[in-house]
Formats: sequence, structure tokens, C-alpha cells
Amino acid sequence: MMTIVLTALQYLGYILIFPGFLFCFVIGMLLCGIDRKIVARMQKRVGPPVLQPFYDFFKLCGKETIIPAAASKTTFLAAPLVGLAALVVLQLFIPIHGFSAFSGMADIIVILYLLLIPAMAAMLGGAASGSPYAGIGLSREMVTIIACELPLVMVLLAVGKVVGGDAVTFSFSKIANYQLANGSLITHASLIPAAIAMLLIIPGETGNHPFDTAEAETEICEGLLAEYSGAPLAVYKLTHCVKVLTLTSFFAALFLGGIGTGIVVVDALILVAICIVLTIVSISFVHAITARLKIEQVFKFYWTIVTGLALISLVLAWYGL
Amino acid sequence: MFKKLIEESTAKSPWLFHINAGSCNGCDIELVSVLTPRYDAERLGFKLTGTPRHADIVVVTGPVTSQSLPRVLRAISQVPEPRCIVTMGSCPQSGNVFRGSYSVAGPLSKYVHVDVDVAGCAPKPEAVIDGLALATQILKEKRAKK
Amino acid sequence: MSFANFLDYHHFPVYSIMVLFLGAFLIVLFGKNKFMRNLLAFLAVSISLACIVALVKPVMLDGEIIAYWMGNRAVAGGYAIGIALEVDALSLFFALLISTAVFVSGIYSLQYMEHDNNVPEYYTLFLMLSGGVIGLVLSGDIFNMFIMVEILTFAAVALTAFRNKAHGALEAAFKYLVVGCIGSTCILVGIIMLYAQAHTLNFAQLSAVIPGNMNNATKLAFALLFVGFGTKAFIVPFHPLAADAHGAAPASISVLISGVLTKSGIYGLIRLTYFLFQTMNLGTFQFLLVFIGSVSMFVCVTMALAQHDFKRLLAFHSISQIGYVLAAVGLCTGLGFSAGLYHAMNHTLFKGLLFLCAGAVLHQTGTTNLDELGGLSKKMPWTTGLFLVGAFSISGLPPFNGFASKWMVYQAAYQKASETGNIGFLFVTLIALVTSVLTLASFVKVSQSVFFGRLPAKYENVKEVKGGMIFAMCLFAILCVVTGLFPSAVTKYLTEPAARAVFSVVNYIDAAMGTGYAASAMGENLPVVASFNFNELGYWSPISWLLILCIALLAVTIVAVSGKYDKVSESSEIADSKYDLFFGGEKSVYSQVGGGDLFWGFKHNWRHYFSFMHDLHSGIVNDYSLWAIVALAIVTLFIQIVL
Amino acid sequence: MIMFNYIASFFLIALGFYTIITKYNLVKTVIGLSIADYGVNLLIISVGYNPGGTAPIYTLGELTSASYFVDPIPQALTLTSIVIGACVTAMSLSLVMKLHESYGTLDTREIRRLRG
Repeated sequence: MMTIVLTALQYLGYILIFPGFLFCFVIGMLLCGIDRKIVARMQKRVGPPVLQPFYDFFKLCGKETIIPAAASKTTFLAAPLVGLAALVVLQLFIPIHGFSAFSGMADIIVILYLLLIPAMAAMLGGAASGSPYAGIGLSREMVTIIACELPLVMVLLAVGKVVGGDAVTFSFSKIANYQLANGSLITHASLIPAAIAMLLIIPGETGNHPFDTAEAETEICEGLLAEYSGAPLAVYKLTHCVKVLTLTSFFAALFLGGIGTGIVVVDALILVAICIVLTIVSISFVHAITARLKIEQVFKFYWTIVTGLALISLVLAWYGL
Repeated sequence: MFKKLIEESTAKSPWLFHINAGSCNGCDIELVSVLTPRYDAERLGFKLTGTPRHADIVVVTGPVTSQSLPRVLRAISQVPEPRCIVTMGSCPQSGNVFRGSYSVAGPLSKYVHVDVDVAGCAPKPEAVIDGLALATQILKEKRAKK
Repeated sequence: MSFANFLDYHHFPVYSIMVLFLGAFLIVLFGKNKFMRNLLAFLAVSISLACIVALVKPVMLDGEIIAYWMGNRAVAGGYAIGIALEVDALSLFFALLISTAVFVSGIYSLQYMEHDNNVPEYYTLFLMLSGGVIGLVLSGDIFNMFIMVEILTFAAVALTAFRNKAHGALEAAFKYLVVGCIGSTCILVGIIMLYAQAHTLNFAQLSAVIPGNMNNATKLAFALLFVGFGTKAFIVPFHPLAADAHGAAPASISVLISGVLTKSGIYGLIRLTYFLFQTMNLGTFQFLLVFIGSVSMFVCVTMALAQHDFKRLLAFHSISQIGYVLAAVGLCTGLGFSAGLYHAMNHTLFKGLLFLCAGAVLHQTGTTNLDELGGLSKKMPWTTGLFLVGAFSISGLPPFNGFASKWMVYQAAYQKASETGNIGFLFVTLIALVTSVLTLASFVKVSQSVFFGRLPAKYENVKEVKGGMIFAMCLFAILCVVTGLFPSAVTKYLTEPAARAVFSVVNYIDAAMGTGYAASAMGENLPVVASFNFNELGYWSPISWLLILCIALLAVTIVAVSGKYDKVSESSEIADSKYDLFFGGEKSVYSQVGGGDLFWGFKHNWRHYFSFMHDLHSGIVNDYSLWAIVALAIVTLFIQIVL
Repeated sequence: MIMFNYIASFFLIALGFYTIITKYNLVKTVIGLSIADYGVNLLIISVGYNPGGTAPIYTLGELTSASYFVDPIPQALTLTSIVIGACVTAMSLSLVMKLHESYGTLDTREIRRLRG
């Protein structure tokens, strides 16, 4: 009896503290804060404090939540919560150097689909608000997802092929074990284009510059979030931050596995360091040096250049180079 | 403790919504220059938003023409509480050179409660930042009173 | 003969067909009375379902193959003289999902059709259609299969034209009739050519005789039968018919056309390729199936993105999903079959649900035009919720059933690609995944244009549909969730036995013709089946995921609610500009991005493709017939070359 | 001789299909369907034909290895097929009538509200 309770508590701890909510909340916000600071420094500004996302979050919690008369209340309020919960659950499946809170439950293709749920929640929430700006935002968000999906799939298939050989695999644990035994996959020559493609996918999936057409505040009034205010908006902002963490740690699990000590705390810190570096490289640098693209340019970019990179990787992996 | 946290955060993350009520664009340009590297209001947490639903501070420029008045009032009413209204430049405060024109309905304070007036034509960026900082304090007080 | 004899389960297949035809007949006689008619229809569909369900244990679980000779005219002298019903796990699998769809659609019809004229005729045709399809999948005689195909085609054509005042109903029916008849003619000619070769019409005996005696005539027969059943499955290039027919028919019939008729076509194709001609070890032929499947998947999903009508959009998706089934089945691996059949089942469930939702919208608002509707979620909350279940299922969002089967399809394709070293199968995986996300896109479009967004003023007084219709939709929704949450149970008890049945042709032949017949008739031609496995590449446990999600969601909700998340400002009746939508400060008017204009960024890059496709689907019956003939020519050439 | 039957039946089927594809009149389309159907019927009956065979009627005891008759099954199939062909014609002609009522034309190129 005692052991059951302890096990339950342990898993509850996984969900709520590490690598669940608390970890996601703190690290995700931190990554976004660092991103804003780095971008500011690159533009020769002082920039907001690193804790700025926390301030934004708590401020929004204290604001009034207005439900527009045209909105469907339940969907409008529930969508942000569902999106956040789904994203945090997704984070639980991503292994941290061999440590995986819930191993054997979801493989990389499942992760691909689980990533759609927060986006879907945001889209339904936006659609439920009834705003015409949300309609345009939804359209653009969906096109961005379509754009990212193809190269992302190719990257995953290439990784599965390299790890599994003839017996291709989608399994996370096999990928992790392979990297423990053979070193990080990024050292694998055929996967370098895939890693670059993945780095370019991260800002698209999170909706960061220059792929933030869906939330363009200057042209379509924040798109999907146009009618959100107060706490639901805070949840959306948090979801965005967690998404940055999820995608960077997904990258780490795919390409930078095998770096670690075996002690969970140390590994977590290493993961945080890796995520910070990845955020700076793939989000901040790209943000600072580009202007926002038009939506058809986003689509074209992903389906030509990024897909091309991923395809090179896939073909190389296929022929075992 | 939580309440305190929200109060502190309210002062540290004021988001702006900018309404042009018939301005000559002088103030609009100055407002944008506040966000440029030289003055960098983002270090204080300021951020321009695209929709009144996200805003804390509404910045109104221009003499409030009779065409823009209902739009301005509607947009201001859509800002969630606590909110703070800042007029920028002389126009929304007095009408400036447009005063007395058949098409000017201002000043704005006839219609809504204005929290901060930043005078000048156009105001210097330092003055704008000062006014906005004042507005964040008012915002914090409003939040605390609630 | 005692009464207990009638309840022997060996008789159940014939009961399940008879009771539907009998019901159709009785409704013609007594259908004037509303209560009588509803009772008869309900009894017919439920008894049929009960008979099929009762067969699950002996056939699926114990692996028995029931060969039922009508009038006890069994095999004599090595020749099948009588007419047979033969039920193996594959037949039963299809019969099960068909009778489920028929049952739910029947319940839905009771309230859905109450405002129409000529309802007795509707039920007659409805039951004829159902009986035809169940007869097709349970039949062990190839000419009987043809008869059933004709019955169901006629019933479907008549039902498509049933609301002949509706937009394009007659036109759709006529096109369907013409191309359907070309298909039926092909099937009949193919059957006759086989008969001329083998002098038998029994499916099992044909399966034993034909593969060893292939010549040009049998190859031509193969091509003819393939195209004939292809028209019934509406695969590319026959998909425009499906789109027209679904859009025009009453929603309860659209459920049958998409969930049942296409399945019967797929069933025919499986029987044809893997039993009659035994192409299991023929890589090039697998290529044909997989190619057609992939093309169907992609072409139809892009066509769906361009549609402005709710039901027409669903119709194109229907064929897109059939493409998944065909591609997976064409892979000819254990996992591929299991995945394909699983997806066929899921398709029946979620597409049925979606069509019923479309029917509910049509019933209450009188239109299915995406550009006119909007904001119905406030007026029809149940329908909205159920629609979302269906939409999530079809776009493969976990944990609904569409995900489980699509996930298996990807794995099967990738595994096949890796095993054979053929990079072509790799692109099947890619196309399948891209199709899946495009499917999601078009359902986002539907939810934005119909259920969310702004409510047009003319729909202010729309009400939720009645309980009976909601009940029918709930049945499908529950099945969608259940089959999604227990994928391992579904594969173990339903799809894997059916997949095994495909790989055990010899058992099928022996069950009908007597043990040892296959070995003696086929000699060294006995099909050698490469070992097949159901191993998966990854893992996915929906129950645990859902459990964790629930805990997480609960935690978030508790935190949120304790933080006064639900303390919101809502509009009272008094008009207050605070609760208007933000519209750049203007007074908000009804404005919504039209259904056709969503996803502009995608369509702009593909504009040449879309305009080409639009021109191609010209709507002229001559063109569609030409496609059918050209498809026949190509398939004939292909088969003559590779077989 | 029987070869001629096969050629004729395939010619009929091809002619029927040709009519369906090239003629823009609904009634002609229906005629095309019927022609194809007749071709199929001819094919079926020819398949069962045995040169010099007798009618497939016999009583017990009469059947010897030398007795030689026409295959009866295709004849049964032909009957079915003829019935189905009649149904097709009836059904499609009734649809044509209704179409003419609501569209005011019989030209297939104008009956294309559902497209794209």
C-alpha cells in the first residue's frame, strides 16, 4: 500500500514539478526572457530584464477577462487550458539523457501529432472568439503548420533510419540508447542537414520572428489572440514559452543525446544550458536579423529550402552514408 | 503575497495601445522613437500591442476629430481594467492649432477620464517616457485599490 | 426440424441479409403507417446487426470459416453447384462495420427524414441498399456479388436523387448511374470471362483454379473486375462521383455511401487481388495499389481544401481516407493489412459522425454552404462537440481513433520501405503524413466557417436538433473514442484475425470446397506467403497518455479556478461597446473570412495545381466516363505487362 | 462462327462506351448504356454455347457421357443481366425526364452545376 502511494506521489511529482509544470513554467519563461534580452542586445538596446515574461504573466493574471458577446464562452475559456496541459504532457515524454518520466508511451511520430494539439486549441479558441482577425490568424497559423510539417516529418524519418538501420524505428528510447552508445547524432554526417532544418523549424513551430505571420500584431491585431485578455491570454503567453522549451529539448533529444552524467539534476541543468544555446541560435539570432515574412513566403521557404535540407538528410540516411 | 506579486508585475509590464485620433503623425513618430535603441522603453517593460484587449495604457494622439471620436471611445471601452489613458501632445489636451475647427470634437477629457497628459508638439521622447512611467504608477495604484 | 435449429449460428449470415430485404418488402406493404414503418425499419436493422455481432465469437475469435450453401446444395464431384455464402474473418469484419453504420444511420433517419415526402420509399431503398452491401460482403459466389453490386448501385442512385429538389441531386444521380453502370458492365464481363475459363462461379473454386491458369483472357478479366470494383470504391479517378452523390443525398444516406459503399468496393478489391488472383508476392502489383491509394489520398484532400460546401468537402475527404486504406492494404504486410482494415473501420465511424453532423446543420439551417454559415456553436452545442470529436478523429489527433490507425499506416509504409529498400514506399509515408495535416486544415476551416466565427443574423433562431439524432451521433462518437483508446484490443480481436484471413487463402478455399481441395487443385501453385508480423516500430499508449493529460488538465484547472480564472466580465443584454469585437474601433458588423479564402498562403503557392484540378473536375458526365475508360485501358495494359 | 459472336459483342460494348463518351445528349448516353448492355448479353450467351449441343433438358437416366448440351448457367445469367439492363434504362430515362424538367436541356455540357 505504502509503495503504491509513494509511486503515485512520484508520478504526480513528475507531472507537477519535474519535468512537468513547474520546470516548464520556470525554464520556458526564462528561455523567452533570455531571447528578448539577446535580441535587444543585438539591436544595441538595453532590453527588458530577463524576468520580463514572469512580469507579463503575473500582470495579465491580474487583468480583467472580457468575453466578447459574439464568443462561445466555454470553448473560449477552455482552449488555452487544454493547450497548456497537452503541451506539458508532451514535455514529459521527451527523455533527458536516459531519464524519461514516462517512457514507453509515445514515440516521435506521436510527438509530432501531440504538437498539433496546442496549435489546434489556440485555433479553436481564436475561432470561438468570433473575431475576423482571428479568422485570418487561424488561416495563417494553419498554413504555418502545414509548412513546418513536411520538413519535420522528413527529419524524424531520417533520424529513425539512421538509428534503426534496416529495422527502422520511431522509438525514443532506442534513439536515446543509440546516442548513449555511439555519441550524439549530430556528429553523424548525414544528419547535419537535418539538424539545420530542425533549427529552422523551431521558430516556425513556436511562431517566432520571422515566421510570426499568424500573430502579426501590426497587421492583423495579434490574429488568434485578438479578443483574449487577462488570465486566458496569460495562459497563451505561457504556452508559447513552454513551446520554446519543448521544441528545443526535442531537438536536444534527437540530435544532442548522449551528453550527460547520469545524475538527473545535473542532466537537467545540462539540458537547460543546451536549450538556452539552441534558443539563442535558432530563435534570437534569426529574430534579430530578419523582418517578418509574408505567409506565402513562409510556406515557400519551408517547402523549398528547409524541405530540401531535410530531404538531403533523408536520402543520405537511406543509402547509409 | 500573490496579490503583491501581481501589483509589482503590473508596474513592470505596461503594454501600450496607440490610437491616432486625427494626429498629424508627429506624435506617432515620436512614440515609435521611444522604442528605438536610443531610448529603449522596452527596458521598462513597455511593448506596443495590436489590440486594445491586451493593453494597459492607451496612448491617444491627435485632436480627436468628430469622425474619430466614436471610434476612440469604442476602442478605449474595449480595454480591460485596470487601464490608464495617456494623451500625448497638445492636440488631445487642448486642440492645439486645430481648436475651434468644425471637425474637432476634443479635448478628450470631455469624454473620458484622462490619467496623464504629456504636453508638447510633439513631446520629447524623454517626456513621453516620463509620462508613461507616471501612468504605470497610476496603474499600480488602481490595481492595488481593486 | 426443431426451433433450436433455426438459432444455429450457421444460419445467421443468411438471416442478416434476408431480414433487411424482408423489411424492405414489408415496408412497401405496410409503410403508410408511420409507427409501423419506423418499427419495421428499426427491427430490420437491429436484427441484422444482432446476427452479425453473434458471429463475432465463432468467426473472429475461434477462426471458423462458415460456408453456407443455399438450399443445402453443397459441393458435388469437385464442383460447386449451389449458391454459397462464405463468411471468414475478413467478410465478417466488413459486415460488422457495415451493419453498425446501417444501424446508426437507421436510428438517425427516424427523425431526420420526418419532414420529407415518400418516406416509405426511402426506407425501402435504404433497406435494399443495406441488404445489398451485407449480401456483397457475405457472398461466396462471384455472380451473386455482381447482383448485390447492382442492387446497391440502384438503391444508392435512387436515394441520391431522393430529394430531387435539392441542388444538383438529379445531376449527381445521373452521373453516378452512368459511371456506375460502366463499372458494373466491367464487373459482369470480367465474371463471364472467368466463367469461360473455369466453368464455375464459386469464389473459392475460382480462387483455386485461376491463379495456376493465367492467360491473357484472365488478365483482362482481372483488369475489368479491378476497375469495376474501383468504381464502387470511388478511388481516383472515380472520385468526382462520390463528391456529387454525397453532397446531394440525404445525410443518413451519405453515411452509407461513404461508410458502406466505399467499403464494399475496398472489400471487392481485396478479395479480387489477394484471393482470386493472389498477387501477394508480386511487388509490381502492390505498387499499383499503393500508387492509386497515395494519389487518391493527396488529390482528394487538396480537392477538399478548395470546396465551399460542407458535405461535398466531407465527400472528398471520404475518398482521401479510402486512399489510406488502399495504400495500407496494398503494402501487403501484416501490419499494413491490420492498419488498413483498422482505418477502414475508423473511417466508417468518424465519417459517419461527420456526415450526421452535417445533416444536423442542414436540418436546422437549411444549407450546408460554408460561406453562409457561422457561429452555430452557441445554438447547437451538442452538434458542435460531436463534430469536434469527428474532426479530431479524422485529422488524426490523439487519442481519437484516426490517430491510432494512421500511425499504423505510417509505420507499415516505412517498415515496408526499409525492408524492401524501395524508396517509393518512403514517399507513401510522407504523402500520408502531409495528407493528414491537410485534413486537419480543412476541418479547421469547417469549424471556423460553420461552428465558430460570427453567427449571421438570419440564424439567430436556430435550435439544437432532437434527441434521437443526437443519440445516433453519440453512438458514433463513443465508438470513435473507444476504438481510439484501445488500439491493441481492436487490432487483436478485429483487424488481426481479418488480416490473417487474407493470408490464408487455402483455408478459405478448403472451407468451401472440402479439405484438401486447394492442395489438389493448385498443386505447386499453392500460395507461399512470406512470414508476416504485426510488430510496430514505435509505441503509443493512449490510455496512459489520456490519464496523464487528465491529471495535468485537472491541475491546471484547479490552479486557474483558484486564481479566479473563471471570474470574467460578460455582456448583459444591454448593448455595450465593451463587449463588441475589436474591429479597428469601428462598430463591428458581420464579417468573416469566407471558407474558400482561408489558407490563402498555401493555395497561392499551389495556384496552378488548384486551377488545373478545378478545370479537370468539369462536371460533364462524358469526361467522367472517359476517365473510367482510360483507367480501364491503363490498368489492362499494366496488368498484361506485369502479371 | 462463335468467334464472330465474341468480336461482335466486344464491338457492341466498345460502341456503347464510345457513345457514352462522345455524345452530349442525355438520351444518347442512355442508348449507349443499353448498347453496351446488349454486347454483354451477347457475350454471356456465346460463352455458354456449344456447337451442336442440345437443349439442356434431361431426365434421370438419360444422361450419358456422350450427351452433349449447351451450358445452361450463362442463359440464366443472361436473363438476370437483361432484367438489370431494363432497370438501368428505366431508371436513367426517368432521371433524364426529371433533369429535363429542372434544367430545361438535355445537353450534358450544360448539366454541370456540381463541379470543381
